Parts: sequence; C-alpha cells; structure tokens
Amino acid sequence: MRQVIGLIVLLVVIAFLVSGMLLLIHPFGYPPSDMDDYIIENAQEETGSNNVVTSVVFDYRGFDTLGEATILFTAVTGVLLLLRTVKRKEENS
Amino acid sequence: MMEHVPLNFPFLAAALLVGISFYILIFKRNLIKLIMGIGMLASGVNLFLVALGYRTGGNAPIYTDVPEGPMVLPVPQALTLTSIVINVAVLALMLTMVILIYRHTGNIDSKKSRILKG
Amino acid sequence: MIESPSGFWGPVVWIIAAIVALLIAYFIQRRGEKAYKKGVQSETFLMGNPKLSEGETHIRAHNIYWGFFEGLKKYYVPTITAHTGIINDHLIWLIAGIAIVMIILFVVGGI
Amino acid sequence: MLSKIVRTVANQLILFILIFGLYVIVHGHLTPGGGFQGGAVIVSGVVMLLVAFNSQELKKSLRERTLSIMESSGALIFIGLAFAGIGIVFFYNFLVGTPIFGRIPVTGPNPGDIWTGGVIPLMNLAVGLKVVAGLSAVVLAMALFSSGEEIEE
Amino acid sequence: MDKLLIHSPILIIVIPLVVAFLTPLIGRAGGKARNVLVVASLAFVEFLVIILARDIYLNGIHIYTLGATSPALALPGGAMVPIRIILEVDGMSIFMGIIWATVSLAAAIFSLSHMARETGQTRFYTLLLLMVAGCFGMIFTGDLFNLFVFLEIASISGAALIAFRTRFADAVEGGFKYIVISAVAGLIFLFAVGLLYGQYNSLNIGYLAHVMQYSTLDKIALTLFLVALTIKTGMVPLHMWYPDSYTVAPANITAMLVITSHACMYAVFRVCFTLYGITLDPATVGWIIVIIGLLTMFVGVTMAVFQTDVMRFMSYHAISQMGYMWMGVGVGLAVLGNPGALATYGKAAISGGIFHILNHAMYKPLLFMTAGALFHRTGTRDLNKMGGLGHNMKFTLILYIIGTLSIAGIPPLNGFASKFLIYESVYQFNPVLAVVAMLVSIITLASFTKAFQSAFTGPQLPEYKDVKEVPKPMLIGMGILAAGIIFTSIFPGLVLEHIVYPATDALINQAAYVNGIMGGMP
Repeated sequence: MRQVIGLIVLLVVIAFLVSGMLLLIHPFGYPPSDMDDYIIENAQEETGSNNVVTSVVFDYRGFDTLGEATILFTAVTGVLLLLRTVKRKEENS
Repeated sequence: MMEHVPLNFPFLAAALLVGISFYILIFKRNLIKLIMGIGMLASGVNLFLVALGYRTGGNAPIYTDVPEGPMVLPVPQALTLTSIVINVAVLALMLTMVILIYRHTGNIDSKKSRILKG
Repeated sequence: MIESPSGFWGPVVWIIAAIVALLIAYFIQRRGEKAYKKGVQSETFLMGNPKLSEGETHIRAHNIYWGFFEGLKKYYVPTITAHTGIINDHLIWLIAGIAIVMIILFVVGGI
Repeated sequence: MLSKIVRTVANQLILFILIFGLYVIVHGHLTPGGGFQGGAVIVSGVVMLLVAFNSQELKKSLRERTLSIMESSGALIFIGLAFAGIGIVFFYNFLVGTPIFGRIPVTGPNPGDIWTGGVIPLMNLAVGLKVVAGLSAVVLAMALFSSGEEIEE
Repeated sequence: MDKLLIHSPILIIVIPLVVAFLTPLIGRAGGKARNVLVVASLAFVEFLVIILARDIYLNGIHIYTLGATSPALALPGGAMVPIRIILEVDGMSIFMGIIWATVSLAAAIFSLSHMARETGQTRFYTLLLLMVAGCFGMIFTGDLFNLFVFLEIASISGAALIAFRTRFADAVEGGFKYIVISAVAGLIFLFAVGLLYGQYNSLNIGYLAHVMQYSTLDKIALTLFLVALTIKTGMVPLHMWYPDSYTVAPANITAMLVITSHACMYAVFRVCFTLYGITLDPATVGWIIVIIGLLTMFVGVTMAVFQTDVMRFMSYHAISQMGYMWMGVGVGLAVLGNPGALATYGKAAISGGIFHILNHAMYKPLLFMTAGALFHRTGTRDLNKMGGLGHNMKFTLILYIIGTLSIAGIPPLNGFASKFLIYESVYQFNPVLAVVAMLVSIITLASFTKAFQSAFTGPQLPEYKDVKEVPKPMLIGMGILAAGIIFTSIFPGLVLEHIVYPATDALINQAAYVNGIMGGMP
C-alpha cells in the first residue's frame, strides 16, 4: 500500500519537475542577467577583487556568508554537544 | 516557449537527481541511505543553481588573465558555495544523531529503531 | 474594546457583569437551608464498601473520557494507525502534499 | 595505527597539504578558491593523519579545547571585520583605498595583485581558520566517540 | 541614539550572534558570568526591538542595505535592480520580532535553573543564542536566499537542542526527525528560489513582487514554497513529526520551537501576500489554506484528547491552535481579490489570525513551561503517574490555570478576544467553518480539564509527598508570559491598535513593501 502510493506520488512530482525544467522561460545558456551584469562590471572598482565570485561571496552577499559560517559553527557546537559525556550533577536548586 | 525545449535538456539532470533522491527518501529504511538521499537532493539543487548561471561560451568570472568573451553569472556560484557548506553541516549533525541512535537502540532501520508514535 | 463586523467585545464590561452575577448568586445562596450540619452530609457514600486509601481515589489520566473513544472508534483507529512514527512516512506525506497542491493549482488555474 | 610506511608518508605529506591549503586561502580573491575551500583542503590533511595514526595519538597534539577556542576566535574576527564598517553600514568594505589590501586593480583582465580586495583577504583568513578548527573538531570528536574515548566538556 | 535606531535591524540579528561566538570563551570563566551575559544580551535585544517597533509605528517601513554606502540606498546608481542583501522590516516583521524577543528572554530565564543539573550548558546557551539570531534573521530579511540561510540556522540549532538530553533514546530520535524534515524542506525551498532566480534574475522579495507574472514555473515555485514552509509549521497532514520532536525537547526549547514554527508561518504569509500578492489566484490558494486549517484544528485536538504524555498532549494542542491562524488568514487571502468583502470581513479575519498568533505565542510557551516544571519536580512526563501536585506547586497551578483558560477561549482572557474576531468574520465567509472552530474550542477546554484533573488535583500521592515549588527563575520566566497574557486580556483594543492592525495593513498593502525597495520606480 505504502509502495503504491509512494510510486504514484513520486511519478506525479517527477513529471511536474521535468516539465517545469523543460519549459523554463530562459533557455539554458541564455540567462537573464540584470543583477549579474552590474556585479561583473562594477566588482573590480567597488571591492578591488579580481575574483568576482569571491567579491559576491564576501561583499555583495556577505551576510549570507556570515550565516553560512554561523551554520558551520552551529553544527560543530551541536556535534560536540551531542557527543559529550553524559553525567548529571546532583541536585543544587 | 516550446522552442526552448531542446535547449533545456541540461536541466533534466537536476530534475532527475531530485527525483531519484525522492525515491530514496520514500523507500529506503536504512537511516544512512536516507542521509545519502538527502545529500543527493542537495546535489541536484546545487546542479540546478549552477546550470542557471551558465552562459554559452562564457569564462569563469575571474579577471586574473581572463581571455576575451562573456562571463558566466557569478551569483549562482556563490549561492551554490553557500548551500554546499550548509549541506555539509547538516549531514555532520545527522550522522552524529545516527551514531547516537545506534548506540541506544542497536540498529539503524527507521522502523525498528522507532520509539515515538501515536 | 474590540469592534468586529457584528458586535463588540469589552473585557472590562464583561468582568463587571460577571461580578454582578456572582453577587446575585451569593445573595440567593445566603437565603439557603439554615439547618445544614457539617460532617454527616459531606461523607462520601460508598455503599458500605471499605474506605479507599489516598492515591487509589485519584482517577488516572487514561481513564478519563474513556467513553469518548469507544464512541468514536471508527474515527480514532485509522487516525492513530496513520501516525506511524516512521520518518519515511512523514516524507511520503511531504511529497504527496507537493503533488496534491500542484494538481489543484494546475486543474483550477490552468497551465 | 597503520604501518610505519604510511605514517612516515603522512608525516611528510601533511606539510605540502598545509602549504597548498594556505595558498588557496590567501589567493582567494585572485584565483578560484577562498576560505572554505582552503580550509577543506587542510582538514583533508587532518583526516589523513587521523587515518594514519589513531585518534588517541592525534588527541595529544590537537586538543578540542584549543580547537573550539580557535573556531570562536575565527568567527569573532570575521564578524568583527563586518562590524568595523558599521561607521557607514554593516559589511561595508572599508579597506578599499587604504594602504592595507586597498589597491584598486585596473579594470578588465590583469595579472592580479595580492594587495587588493579590501577586507576580503582578511575575511578569507578568518573563515579558513574557522573551517579548519571546526571541521577537524567534528572529525576528531566522531573518531574519539566511536572509539569510546572521553570527550572533554 | 539615532544611529542606534538606524542600525537596529542588523544589531538585533548580530548581537545574539556575537554573544554566541563569545559564549564558549566566557563559559570557561564560569557559569554565572555566562548566564548573566546571555540574559543581558537578550534583554538588550528586547530593548532594541521595542525602539524599532516604535519607530516603525510612527514612520513606516525600515530599510537596511548591507554593504552599501548608505543604509537606505536600496538601488545603487545606474542599476534598476537591488544588488545587495536588503533587510526590510515592516509592521508584520516587527510584530513577530516583539513576540520572539519576549519569548526567548522568558525561555532563557526559565532555563537558568531548569538546566542547572545538566552537563554541557555552555554549548546549550550557545545554540540557544544562535537559534534566537536565526529566527530574527528569518523575520527581518527581505531576501529569499538569506531567508533560506537563516531558516537553516534555526533548524540546525533547534535539532541539536531537541536532542540535548542524549541519555534518553527518544530525545535523539526526535532530534533526528526534526533535522531530516528541516533539511528536506529547506532544500525544496532552495529549489523554488532557484526557479524564481532563473526567471527574474533576482532574489529580492520586493523586486520579485514587482515583476511577478504567475507563469507556470511560478505556480510550481509557489507549490514548493507552500509545502516546504508549512511542513515546518506542523500543518495536517504534514504534522506527524511535530509531536515526536516537540515532546522530547527540554520545555524551554519547546517553548521557543513553537515560535520558530510561527516564523515559518510568517514566511508563508510573506510568500502568499507579499511575494505573489494579487497575481496568484487568491480564491484557490485561500480555500486550500482554509480547508487545511480546518483539518489541522480538528485532527490536532482530537489526537490531543487521549494523549497521556503531557508534552505530547500540548504539542497536539499547538498543532490545533495553528489551525485557527491558518483559517483566519486564509479567509482573508481568499477574499483578497474583491475589496468589498475584504473591507467588510477580510481584514477582521486576518487581524484575528494575527492576534491569535500573539496570544498563542504567549499561552502555549507558558503551558509548555508548566509541563517542564512538572517534569523538573516529578521526573516524568506521564500524566498517569502524576496526581495531587497542586498541593505543593501552588504557583505552577495558578499559571497553568491562566494558560488553560486562555487557550480554551474562556472570557475574559485574551484567547477569547482573538477567537471572537475569527468566529465573527469567518461566519460571514462560511458559517460551517465558524461552527467547527467553536466545537474545537470546546474539545480543547475538555482535554485541558483532563490534564488539570490528573496532574494537579486529587489527593497527595505518596511518592510526591515532598515535591517542592519550582525555583524562582522558572517562576519568573513563566510570570513574564503570564503578565503578558493578563495585559492583553484587559487591554485588547490597545494591543490591536498598536501592533496587530499595522501588521495586517503591512500584509495586505503589497505596494508599500515594493516601494520600500523600488522607491516608486516604474
């Protein structure tokens, strides 16, 4: 029963995704590029970095990178928290 | 709209990766395989993002000794970098939890190691 | 004071009204039976059974509303069995949700 | 603990891995790469050491306390660099035009100059430190836990 | 003071981050310094949120462009599209911000003594602050990818905190379920963002709303957005992971997770009202949301009635209360198309739903915290094993009664005020919905009476002869929320006037949000 429902649902979703991929408004290789053209032109003056991707990562969208570093920090803290040695201190409240 | 269809075949790879990962998420009971499926889902999404930024005959968007010609879009590559690192963090935490589940219940089958229900 | 499409709601007004009602009830209760004696009438009537110890007289949670489930078994049994705690089933529901909403949107709204 | 050959080769190889990782980190604003990539390269070296020697051996040299302190400091340097621009706006690239990393390259293709990019190279270094510390802490913790060792609070 | 106000949107997000990065270093100095630092930073964030809320109530939308030469410069010279990440704080965002700041402060104070016996407290507080920062980022950002990043921060820290008590097997299982669901949902969300980026080459919500066409791909993206975000809010039939995860977490964390699910609900509203706005077919999407809200409140409450685990019982009630908000806002969305109906009852419905978010965000954390207080003293979550605790834990009893009356919608408490608005407006939309909502409210009262009877009343059980009242910080944490409930109950008009109606207008008025970015540009 689960198998049948799962298969049907899966096929429906894959059909929608494939049709959506094929009907993308802008075809592969010819993307719309208002924002990216601005970045490609002005990255060198505004950030002084030759690598446009790095200037996007650390300057134009630096806040995302901050969040990304925060996610890494979160995961490390979580792993070290979960793998700690569990023993409870006695009642002190 | 229809005349784009032959051009858009590269996007099918992303869609099919997502579909395969959905298959894994639905039918695989082994928690490690489940995590692999999530990794594949992330790969599909990343592939889609990078493919969105491709420009025919474009170079990498790095001005150091770049040959003449158009440049591919930089923003999707930045987004992909971010989502790869996010995926690494998520997978690390998931694997830790699977280790603990195995310590507690003795197996990693999503049905046999289940305690909470109802 | 909240204005709604029909009517209003003012908690202060409600509280005043509640106090007034309580006072009325208190006066009615004042005029009650005078010859009431404490003690005998407040004993639990146990039909002669031995008095239960503390803790036994406490009704545990799963005994409350027992008849409610018995009456609604037809609804409850499938609903509870649907809540298998298996993560794969949760993900099936997720993907099924995507499929259903997509079908609704495309059937109603057209391509 | 693998054989002596593996350990010797690993001992020699870790140096080159470190140098390559540092190159990728430092040249992040000129060539492909950056803090995350270079950090991942260095962590791969740590993983190689973990395979060659066992986790107890590695624990002697890499203590989790120092790793977590390194990670926090890396994150603090990164967010501090972002904060330093709050005179104008958070994340403002305030070093462009100043002597440190402040040169503006000629527009268009150019051979590249290490002293450009404003705060970007510094942020790359901070992120690299953070990634190295964090991922090696994760790898070490998992290895120690699965080998039944104590993990310090 | 003026610069503080200008920079407050980013400071609210960044100060918890900085303190979280500092905590592992401070934690070595000792527990007390760390706790003082955490609580002080959260109190400062609360203060910043309040001054920002006052400014937004007076002057409207607040823009903060990260990395530009001036905070208000959304469009750099020569560009017609926003390039950088923009934080856009309007009435709805700051409404959620007030809720989140208050509840996180209360939960932090509560955990001071609730967590006092556990190991690994330094990392616990680090993750708690990261969760605070992530949820604030979700609420304040005006950029879709940034929303995804902060959603992941909140999810990962939440999962690690759910599995905090690793000595219990079920805690780890709940955390694992939460992170799997969050990861899959987040990736689906990212896929939808990619679809929009591929069409319009922008990630900014305001700009996307400006150029949205509702093509076929936009429909697919809308579906992915809706499902990926609603599964995080525990909407029936996507709710089954919800009680599993929320039951096993420490009570203070559960209290915060409720608000993170509200933040995901806020993201749904943002997508439906602001990103797509009038272009999507409002009747269809509105009816979908209304029907699912109906299912949510009914299934949630009926599943809750027979639970004997107190935290699980309250988790199902949280699901069922979500249904009211979905219904209220869904009715408003369904009539978004015709201004007449929107003016007569649509706005009232949306206001009722949003006001119910506020009330639910006060009484549900309070109830979860009382459950945590019971667990703190008895060491069990099983209602079958409890009884007669009211003799010793009088303050907990009083707080529990306040929460119960409020969630059941008993006048004069605030739960009734919001439910009153929802009933009246939904009745004009479709009477059946209002009737079911009232029925659900009755069952809610009945089930909470059951929990009250089996936990607090009855004779003193021999094994709980010597339980004491919970320590003061826990009472303070619960008291903050209880005070909020009392205030909202007595002055509902004031609260509606100052924070709820601005939020409603911010949701309905899409043009204002777009103008905040595009500056009235064609």
